[in-house]
Amino acid sequence: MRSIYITSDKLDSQACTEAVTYDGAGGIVVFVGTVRNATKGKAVLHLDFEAYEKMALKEMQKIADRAMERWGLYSMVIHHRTGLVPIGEEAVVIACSSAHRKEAFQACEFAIDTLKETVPIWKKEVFEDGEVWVSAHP
Amino acid sequence: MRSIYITSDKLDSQACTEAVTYDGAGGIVVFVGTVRNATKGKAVLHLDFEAYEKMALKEMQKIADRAMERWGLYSMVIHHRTGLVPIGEEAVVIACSSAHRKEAFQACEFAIDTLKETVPIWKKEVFEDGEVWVSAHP
Amino acid sequence: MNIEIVAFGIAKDILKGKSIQLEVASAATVEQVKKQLVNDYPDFQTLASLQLAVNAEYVVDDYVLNENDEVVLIPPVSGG
Amino acid sequence: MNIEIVAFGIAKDILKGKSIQLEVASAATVEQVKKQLVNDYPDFQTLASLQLAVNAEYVVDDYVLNENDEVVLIPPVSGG
Repeated sequence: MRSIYITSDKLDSQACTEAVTYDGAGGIVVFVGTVRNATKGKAVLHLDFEAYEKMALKEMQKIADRAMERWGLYSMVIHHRTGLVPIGEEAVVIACSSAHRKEAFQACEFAIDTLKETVPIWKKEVFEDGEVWVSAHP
Repeated sequence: MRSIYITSDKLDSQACTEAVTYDGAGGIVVFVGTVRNATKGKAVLHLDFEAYEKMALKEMQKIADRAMERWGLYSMVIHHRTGLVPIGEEAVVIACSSAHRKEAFQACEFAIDTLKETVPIWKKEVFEDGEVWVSAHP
Repeated sequence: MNIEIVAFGIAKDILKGKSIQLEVASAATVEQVKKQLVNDYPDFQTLASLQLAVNAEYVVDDYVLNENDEVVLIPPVSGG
Repeated sequence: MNIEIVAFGIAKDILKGKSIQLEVASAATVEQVKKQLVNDYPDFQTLASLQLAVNAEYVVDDYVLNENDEVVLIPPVSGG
Protein backbone atom coordinates (compact mmCIF):
# COMPACT_ATOMS: atom_id res chain seq x y z
CA MET A 1 0.00 0.00 0.00
CA ARG A 2 1.20 3.46 -0.89
CA SER A 3 -0.35 6.76 0.07
CA ILE A 4 1.15 9.91 -1.45
CA TYR A 5 -0.43 13.19 -0.55
CA ILE A 6 0.14 16.96 -0.60
CA THR A 7 -2.25 19.15 1.33
CA SER A 8 -2.51 22.58 2.89
CA ASP A 9 -4.45 21.05 5.81
CA LYS A 10 -2.91 19.80 9.05
CA LEU A 11 -1.14 16.47 8.74
CA ASP A 12 -2.11 13.54 10.95
CA SER A 13 0.85 11.33 11.91
CA GLN A 14 -1.46 9.02 13.84
CA ALA A 15 -3.55 8.31 10.76
CA CYS A 16 -0.31 7.67 8.80
CA THR A 17 0.88 5.20 11.45
CA GLU A 18 -2.46 3.40 11.40
CA ALA A 19 -2.44 3.35 7.61
CA VAL A 20 0.79 1.32 7.51
CA THR A 21 -0.16 -0.98 10.39
CA TYR A 22 -0.74 -4.48 9.14
CA ASP A 23 -1.05 -7.78 10.95
CA GLY A 24 1.98 -9.13 9.14
CA ALA A 25 4.17 -6.14 9.96
CA GLY A 26 6.57 -6.40 12.86
CA GLY A 27 8.15 -2.98 12.56
CA ILE A 28 6.71 0.44 11.83
CA VAL A 29 8.98 3.46 11.55
CA VAL A 30 7.56 6.95 11.34
CA PHE A 31 9.42 10.17 10.62
CA VAL A 32 7.73 13.46 11.46
CA GLY A 33 9.35 16.70 10.36
CA THR A 34 8.09 19.57 12.47
CA VAL A 35 8.65 23.29 12.12
CA ARG A 36 11.46 24.48 14.36
CA ASN A 37 11.18 27.74 16.25
CA ALA A 38 14.66 28.91 15.27
CA THR A 39 17.34 28.66 12.58
CA LYS A 40 20.93 29.38 13.55
CA GLY A 41 19.69 31.02 16.72
CA LYS A 42 17.25 33.31 14.92
CA ALA A 43 13.56 33.07 15.85
CA VAL A 44 11.32 31.74 13.06
CA LEU A 45 7.68 32.90 12.99
CA HIS A 46 6.47 30.17 10.66
CA LEU A 47 7.34 28.36 7.44
CA ASP A 48 5.70 28.81 4.09
CA PHE A 49 5.88 25.83 1.72
CA GLU A 50 5.31 25.98 -2.01
CA ALA A 51 5.10 22.90 -4.22
CA TYR A 52 5.13 22.19 -7.93
CA GLU A 53 2.43 19.79 -7.00
CA LYS A 54 2.06 17.69 -10.12
CA MET A 55 5.77 16.92 -10.26
CA ALA A 56 6.18 16.68 -6.47
CA LEU A 57 3.56 13.93 -6.33
CA LYS A 58 5.34 12.06 -9.13
CA GLU A 59 8.70 12.32 -7.36
CA MET A 60 7.17 11.24 -4.02
CA GLN A 61 5.60 8.27 -5.79
CA LYS A 62 9.02 7.34 -7.24
CA ILE A 63 10.53 7.42 -3.75
CA ALA A 64 7.81 5.15 -2.38
CA ASP A 65 8.13 2.77 -5.34
CA ARG A 66 11.90 2.51 -4.94
CA ALA A 67 11.72 2.08 -1.16
CA MET A 68 8.94 -0.52 -1.35
CA GLU A 69 10.91 -2.58 -3.85
CA ARG A 70 14.40 -2.18 -2.37
CA TRP A 71 13.41 -3.00 1.21
CA GLY A 72 10.41 -5.24 0.54
CA LEU A 73 8.07 -3.03 2.56
CA TYR A 74 4.41 -3.72 3.20
CA SER A 75 3.46 -0.08 2.90
CA MET A 76 4.71 3.47 2.81
CA VAL A 77 2.92 6.75 3.37
CA ILE A 78 4.41 10.13 2.40
CA HIS A 79 2.33 13.18 3.28
CA HIS A 80 3.63 16.73 2.84
CA ARG A 81 1.97 19.94 3.88
CA THR A 82 2.11 23.18 1.89
CA GLY A 83 1.28 26.80 2.62
CA LEU A 84 1.81 28.41 5.96
CA VAL A 85 2.85 25.94 8.69
CA PRO A 86 3.07 27.25 12.27
CA ILE A 87 5.90 26.38 14.69
CA GLY A 88 5.65 22.86 16.13
CA GLU A 89 3.24 21.58 13.49
CA GLU A 90 3.99 18.71 11.12
CA ALA A 91 5.39 19.64 7.71
CA VAL A 92 6.05 16.09 6.53
CA VAL A 93 5.15 12.61 7.73
CA ILE A 94 6.68 9.44 6.34
CA ALA A 95 5.56 6.09 7.73
CA CYS A 96 6.46 2.61 6.58
CA SER A 97 6.12 -0.97 7.72
CA SER A 98 7.96 -4.19 7.05
CA ALA A 99 8.31 -7.64 8.53
CA HIS A 100 11.58 -6.62 10.24
CA ARG A 101 12.56 -3.32 11.73
CA LYS A 102 15.94 -2.78 10.07
CA GLU A 103 14.34 -2.49 6.65
CA ALA A 104 11.74 -0.04 7.93
CA PHE A 105 14.42 2.22 9.47
CA GLN A 106 16.51 2.22 6.30
CA ALA A 107 13.55 2.82 4.03
CA CYS A 108 12.18 5.66 6.13
CA GLU A 109 15.52 7.46 6.29
CA PHE A 110 16.07 6.92 2.56
CA ALA A 111 12.65 8.40 1.85
CA ILE A 112 13.13 11.62 3.81
CA ASP A 113 16.73 12.04 2.57
CA THR A 114 15.63 11.61 -1.04
CA LEU A 115 12.55 13.79 -0.62
CA LYS A 116 14.81 16.62 0.49
CA GLU A 117 16.97 16.16 -2.61
CA THR A 118 14.50 15.57 -5.40
CA VAL A 119 10.94 16.60 -4.59
CA PRO A 120 10.10 20.09 -5.97
CA ILE A 121 8.89 21.69 -2.76
CA TRP A 122 10.32 24.94 -1.41
CA LYS A 123 10.39 26.23 2.12
CA LYS A 124 10.53 29.88 3.06
CA GLU A 125 11.49 30.76 6.62
CA VAL A 126 9.62 33.81 7.79
CA PHE A 127 11.34 35.92 10.46
CA GLU A 128 10.28 39.05 12.30
CA ASP A 129 12.39 41.14 9.90
CA GLY A 130 12.27 39.27 6.61
CA GLU A 131 12.11 35.92 4.90
CA VAL A 132 14.54 33.46 3.33
CA TRP A 133 14.13 30.63 0.81
CA VAL A 134 15.91 27.76 2.56
CA SER A 135 18.97 26.24 0.80
CA ALA A 136 18.63 28.54 -2.20
CA HIS A 137 22.19 29.82 -1.99
CA PRO A 138 25.39 27.82 -1.52
CA MET B 1 12.53 14.82 28.68
CA ARG B 2 12.41 11.08 29.25
CA SER B 3 9.37 8.89 29.69
CA ILE B 4 9.93 5.24 30.59
CA TYR B 5 6.90 3.10 31.12
CA ILE B 6 5.76 -0.51 31.36
CA THR B 7 2.05 -1.23 31.32
CA SER B 8 -0.43 -3.99 30.64
CA ASP B 9 -2.77 -1.43 29.04
CA LYS B 10 -2.85 -0.56 25.34
CA LEU B 11 0.02 1.65 24.20
CA ASP B 12 -0.63 4.98 22.48
CA SER B 13 1.95 5.81 19.81
CA GLN B 14 0.21 9.11 19.12
CA ALA B 15 0.65 10.24 22.72
CA CYS B 16 4.32 9.18 22.53
CA THR B 17 4.82 11.23 19.37
CA GLU B 18 3.17 14.24 20.94
CA ALA B 19 5.24 13.80 24.09
CA VAL B 20 8.51 14.23 22.18
CA THR B 21 7.25 17.08 19.99
CA TYR B 22 8.99 20.28 20.91
CA ASP B 23 9.17 23.61 19.13
CA GLY B 24 12.93 23.31 18.84
CA ALA B 25 12.81 19.81 17.36
CA GLY B 26 13.13 19.41 13.61
CA GLY B 27 12.99 15.63 13.47
CA ILE B 28 10.89 13.07 15.29
CA VAL B 29 11.40 9.36 14.71
CA VAL B 30 8.99 6.81 16.10
CA PHE B 31 9.38 3.05 16.14
CA VAL B 32 6.31 0.93 16.77
CA GLY B 33 6.70 -2.80 17.24
CA THR B 34 3.45 -4.57 16.56
CA VAL B 35 2.47 -8.18 17.05
CA ARG B 36 2.82 -10.14 13.85
CA ASN B 37 0.23 -12.71 12.84
CA ALA B 38 2.81 -15.36 11.96
CA THR B 39 6.31 -16.61 12.74
CA LYS B 40 8.12 -18.65 10.11
CA GLY B 41 4.82 -19.22 8.35
CA LYS B 42 3.02 -20.46 11.47
CA ALA B 43 -0.07 -18.55 12.64
CA VAL B 44 0.36 -16.76 15.97
CA LEU B 45 -2.76 -16.27 18.13
CA HIS B 46 -1.24 -13.61 20.37
CA LEU B 47 1.89 -12.77 22.35
CA ASP B 48 2.30 -12.91 26.08
CA PHE B 49 4.96 -10.60 27.57
CA GLU B 50 6.48 -10.98 31.01
CA ALA B 51 8.82 -8.40 32.53
CA TYR B 52 11.13 -8.25 35.52
CA GLU B 53 9.65 -4.82 35.86
CA LYS B 54 11.96 -3.18 38.38
CA MET B 55 15.07 -4.09 36.41
CA ALA B 56 13.44 -3.58 33.00
CA LEU B 57 12.60 0.02 33.91
CA LYS B 58 16.21 0.60 35.03
CA GLU B 59 17.59 -0.86 31.79
CA MET B 60 15.15 1.18 29.69
CA GLN B 61 16.21 4.27 31.60
CA LYS B 62 19.88 3.49 30.85
CA ILE B 63 19.08 3.20 27.15
CA ALA B 64 17.32 6.56 27.16
CA ASP B 65 20.15 8.20 29.13
CA ARG B 66 22.80 6.87 26.74
CA ALA B 67 20.82 7.81 23.65
CA MET B 68 20.00 11.30 24.94
CA GLU B 69 23.65 11.99 25.69
CA ARG B 70 25.22 10.35 22.66
CA TRP B 71 22.93 11.96 20.08
CA GLY B 72 22.05 15.15 21.94
CA LEU B 73 18.33 14.41 21.81
CA TYR B 74 15.59 16.65 23.15
CA SER B 75 13.54 13.76 24.39
CA MET B 76 12.98 10.04 24.29
CA VAL B 77 9.98 7.93 25.21
CA ILE B 78 10.16 4.15 25.66
CA HIS B 79 6.88 2.41 26.45
CA HIS B 80 6.56 -1.37 26.60
CA ARG B 81 3.43 -3.41 27.05
CA THR B 82 3.23 -6.62 29.08
CA GLY B 83 0.70 -9.41 29.40
CA LEU B 84 -1.38 -10.66 26.54
CA VAL B 85 -1.04 -8.53 23.37
CA PRO B 86 -3.34 -9.35 20.44
CA ILE B 87 -2.23 -9.46 16.79
CA GLY B 88 -1.69 -6.02 15.26
CA GLU B 89 -1.49 -4.18 18.57
CA GLU B 90 1.54 -2.24 19.76
CA ALA B 91 4.00 -4.11 21.98
CA VAL B 92 6.61 -1.36 22.14
CA VAL B 93 6.78 2.30 21.15
CA ILE B 94 10.00 4.31 21.07
CA ALA B 95 9.85 7.98 20.08
CA CYS B 96 12.60 10.56 20.09
CA SER B 97 13.25 14.05 18.84
CA SER B 98 16.31 16.08 18.00
CA ALA B 99 17.25 19.22 16.11
CA HIS B 100 18.29 17.14 13.09
CA ARG B 101 16.80 13.96 11.76
CA LYS B 102 19.93 11.83 11.37
CA GLU B 103 20.48 11.79 15.12
CA ALA B 104 16.84 10.86 15.77
CA PHE B 105 17.02 7.91 13.36
CA GLN B 106 20.24 6.60 14.87
CA ALA B 107 19.06 7.03 18.45
CA CYS B 108 15.72 5.34 17.80
CA GLU B 109 17.32 2.34 16.11
CA PHE B 110 19.96 2.10 18.86
CA ALA B 111 17.20 2.13 21.48
CA ILE B 112 15.15 -0.70 20.01
CA ASP B 113 18.26 -2.78 19.18
CA THR B 114 19.58 -2.37 22.73
CA LEU B 115 16.18 -2.97 24.32
CA LYS B 116 16.04 -6.32 22.55
CA GLU B 117 19.47 -7.22 23.93
CA THR B 118 19.42 -5.99 27.50
CA VAL B 119 15.94 -5.31 28.87
CA PRO B 120 14.59 -8.24 30.93
CA ILE B 121 11.30 -8.74 29.13
CA TRP B 122 10.27 -12.09 27.68
CA LYS B 123 7.88 -12.83 24.87
CA LYS B 124 5.92 -16.03 24.51
CA GLU B 125 4.35 -16.79 21.14
CA VAL B 126 1.06 -18.57 21.57
CA PHE B 127 0.01 -20.85 18.72
CA GLU B 128 -3.07 -22.98 18.16
CA ASP B 129 -1.15 -26.05 19.31
CA GLY B 130 1.33 -24.74 21.86
CA GLU B 131 3.54 -21.89 22.95
CA VAL B 132 7.19 -20.91 22.63
CA TRP B 133 9.44 -18.52 24.56
CA VAL B 134 11.03 -16.49 21.77
CA SER B 135 14.84 -16.65 21.39
CA ALA B 136 15.23 -18.95 24.41
CA HIS B 137 17.19 -21.57 22.50
CA PRO B 138 20.11 -21.11 20.14
CA MET C 1 10.09 29.62 -31.00
CA ASN C 2 8.35 30.97 -27.93
CA ILE C 3 8.24 28.98 -24.71
CA GLU C 4 6.58 29.69 -21.40
CA ILE C 5 8.67 29.08 -18.31
CA VAL C 6 6.95 28.75 -14.96
CA ALA C 7 8.88 29.51 -11.79
CA PHE C 8 8.69 28.41 -8.14
CA GLY C 9 10.36 29.50 -4.93
CA ILE C 10 13.22 31.94 -5.24
CA ALA C 11 13.12 31.64 -9.05
CA LYS C 12 9.77 33.42 -8.92
CA ASP C 13 11.36 36.25 -6.96
CA ILE C 14 14.25 36.52 -9.43
CA LEU C 15 11.90 36.62 -12.43
CA LYS C 16 9.63 38.98 -10.48
CA GLY C 17 6.69 36.88 -11.64
CA LYS C 18 5.16 33.41 -11.78
CA SER C 19 6.15 32.88 -15.41
CA ILE C 20 7.86 34.45 -18.39
CA GLN C 21 7.65 34.04 -22.14
CA LEU C 22 11.06 33.42 -23.63
CA GLU C 23 11.99 33.59 -27.32
CA VAL C 24 14.48 30.81 -27.98
CA ALA C 25 16.08 29.25 -31.06
CA SER C 26 14.04 26.38 -32.44
CA ALA C 27 15.34 23.04 -31.18
CA ALA C 28 17.00 24.87 -28.28
CA THR C 29 18.38 22.61 -25.57
CA VAL C 30 17.77 22.95 -21.85
CA GLU C 31 21.38 24.04 -21.48
CA GLN C 32 20.92 26.87 -23.99
CA VAL C 33 17.77 28.07 -22.29
CA LYS C 34 19.46 28.06 -18.88
CA LYS C 35 22.33 30.14 -20.30
CA GLN C 36 19.87 32.60 -21.77
CA LEU C 37 18.04 32.87 -18.43
CA VAL C 38 21.25 33.42 -16.47
CA ASN C 39 22.23 36.06 -19.03
CA ASP C 40 18.89 37.88 -18.73
CA TYR C 41 18.63 37.42 -14.92
CA PRO C 42 22.15 37.31 -13.44
CA ASP C 43 20.76 36.56 -9.96
CA PHE C 44 20.25 32.94 -11.06
CA GLN C 45 24.05 32.64 -10.81
CA THR C 46 23.86 33.12 -7.05
CA LEU C 47 21.75 29.96 -6.58
CA ALA C 48 23.22 26.67 -5.36
CA SER C 49 21.69 24.98 -8.41
CA LEU C 50 19.21 25.59 -11.19
CA GLN C 51 17.34 22.90 -13.07
CA LEU C 52 14.60 22.85 -15.64
CA ALA C 53 11.83 20.31 -15.41
CA VAL C 54 10.05 19.41 -18.62
CA ASN C 55 6.56 17.93 -18.46
CA ALA C 56 7.00 17.39 -14.72
CA GLU C 57 10.22 15.37 -15.03
CA TYR C 58 13.86 16.24 -14.50
CA VAL C 59 15.66 16.27 -17.86
CA VAL C 60 19.29 16.19 -18.97
CA ASP C 61 20.99 19.37 -20.18
CA ASP C 62 20.95 18.35 -23.83
CA TYR C 63 17.20 17.70 -23.88
CA VAL C 64 15.75 19.46 -26.93
CA LEU C 65 12.75 21.61 -26.08
CA ASN C 66 9.49 21.56 -27.90
CA GLU C 67 7.09 24.47 -28.19
CA ASN C 68 4.38 22.60 -26.24
CA ASP C 69 6.62 21.42 -23.40
CA GLU C 70 5.65 22.41 -19.88
CA VAL C 71 8.88 24.01 -18.72
CA VAL C 72 9.41 24.76 -15.05
CA LEU C 73 12.36 26.36 -13.29
CA ILE C 74 13.49 24.34 -10.28
CA PRO C 75 15.72 26.25 -7.88
CA PRO C 76 17.29 24.26 -4.99
CA VAL C 77 14.49 22.27 -3.36
CA SER C 78 13.95 22.40 0.41
CA GLY C 79 10.95 20.29 1.30
CA GLY C 80 10.63 18.19 4.40
CA MET D 1 23.99 -19.79 53.18
CA ASN D 2 20.52 -19.91 51.73
CA ILE D 3 19.55 -17.69 48.81
CA GLU D 4 16.27 -17.24 47.03
CA ILE D 5 16.39 -17.20 43.25
CA VAL D 6 13.46 -15.76 41.32
CA ALA D 7 12.86 -16.86 37.74
CA PHE D 8 11.22 -15.36 34.65
CA GLY D 9 10.27 -16.62 31.23
CA ILE D 10 11.48 -20.06 30.29
CA ALA D 11 13.59 -20.24 33.49
CA LYS D 12 10.31 -20.38 35.41
CA ASP D 13 9.23 -23.36 33.31
CA ILE D 14 12.55 -25.13 33.88
CA LEU D 15 12.40 -24.59 37.65
CA LYS D 16 8.70 -25.49 37.57
CA GLY D 17 8.06 -22.50 39.80
CA LYS D 18 8.50 -18.77 40.26
CA SER D 19 11.39 -19.17 42.70
CA ILE D 20 13.58 -21.68 44.50
CA GLN D 21 15.61 -21.67 47.68
CA LEU D 22 19.18 -22.73 47.03
CA GLU D 23 21.75 -23.75 49.65
CA VAL D 24 25.11 -22.39 48.47
CA ALA D 25 28.58 -22.03 50.00
CA SER D 26 29.04 -18.76 51.84
CA ALA D 27 30.76 -16.18 49.61
CA ALA D 28 29.62 -18.17 46.58
CA THR D 29 30.12 -16.41 43.24
CA VAL D 30 27.54 -16.01 40.51
CA GLU D 31 29.53 -18.49 38.43
CA GLN D 32 29.34 -21.13 41.14
CA VAL D 33 25.61 -20.65 41.57
CA LYS D 34 25.02 -20.93 37.84
CA LYS D 35 27.01 -24.20 37.78
CA GLN D 36 24.95 -25.53 40.66
CA LEU D 37 21.72 -24.58 38.88
CA VAL D 38 22.77 -26.22 35.62
CA ASN D 39 23.73 -29.30 37.59
CA ASP D 40 20.36 -29.46 39.35
CA TYR D 41 18.35 -28.48 36.26
CA PRO D 42 20.16 -29.69 33.13
CA ASP D 43 17.59 -28.03 30.87
CA PHE D 44 19.33 -24.70 31.54
CA GLN D 45 22.10 -26.00 29.27
CA THR D 46 19.73 -25.87 26.31
CA LEU D 47 19.28 -22.09 26.58
CA ALA D 48 21.08 -19.63 24.34
CA SER D 49 22.31 -17.83 27.46
CA LEU D 50 21.73 -17.69 31.20
CA GLN D 51 22.51 -14.70 33.38
CA LEU D 52 21.93 -13.81 37.00
CA ALA D 53 20.85 -10.32 37.93
CA VAL D 54 21.64 -9.17 41.45
CA ASN D 55 19.62 -6.34 42.96
CA ALA D 56 18.17 -5.58 39.52
CA GLU D 57 21.54 -5.18 37.78
CA TYR D 58 23.56 -7.44 35.52
CA VAL D 59 26.67 -8.64 37.37
CA VAL D 60 29.95 -10.24 36.35
CA ASP D 61 30.50 -13.96 36.88
CA ASP D 62 32.86 -13.48 39.83
CA TYR D 63 30.43 -11.31 41.75
CA VAL D 64 30.27 -12.64 45.34
CA LEU D 65 26.72 -13.18 46.53
CA ASN D 66 25.32 -11.96 49.78
CA GLU D 67 22.49 -13.58 51.71
CA ASN D 68 20.26 -10.53 51.26
CA ASP D 69 20.86 -10.08 47.55
CA GLU D 70 17.83 -10.13 45.25
CA VAL D 71 18.91 -12.80 42.77
CA VAL D 72 17.00 -13.24 39.53
CA LEU D 73 17.53 -15.72 36.71
CA ILE D 74 17.61 -14.01 33.32
CA PRO D 75 17.14 -16.36 30.38
CA PRO D 76 17.56 -14.90 26.85
CA VAL D 77 15.48 -11.72 26.72
CA SER D 78 13.02 -11.14 23.86
CA GLY D 79 11.25 -7.86 24.46
CA GLY D 80 10.23 -5.44 21.74
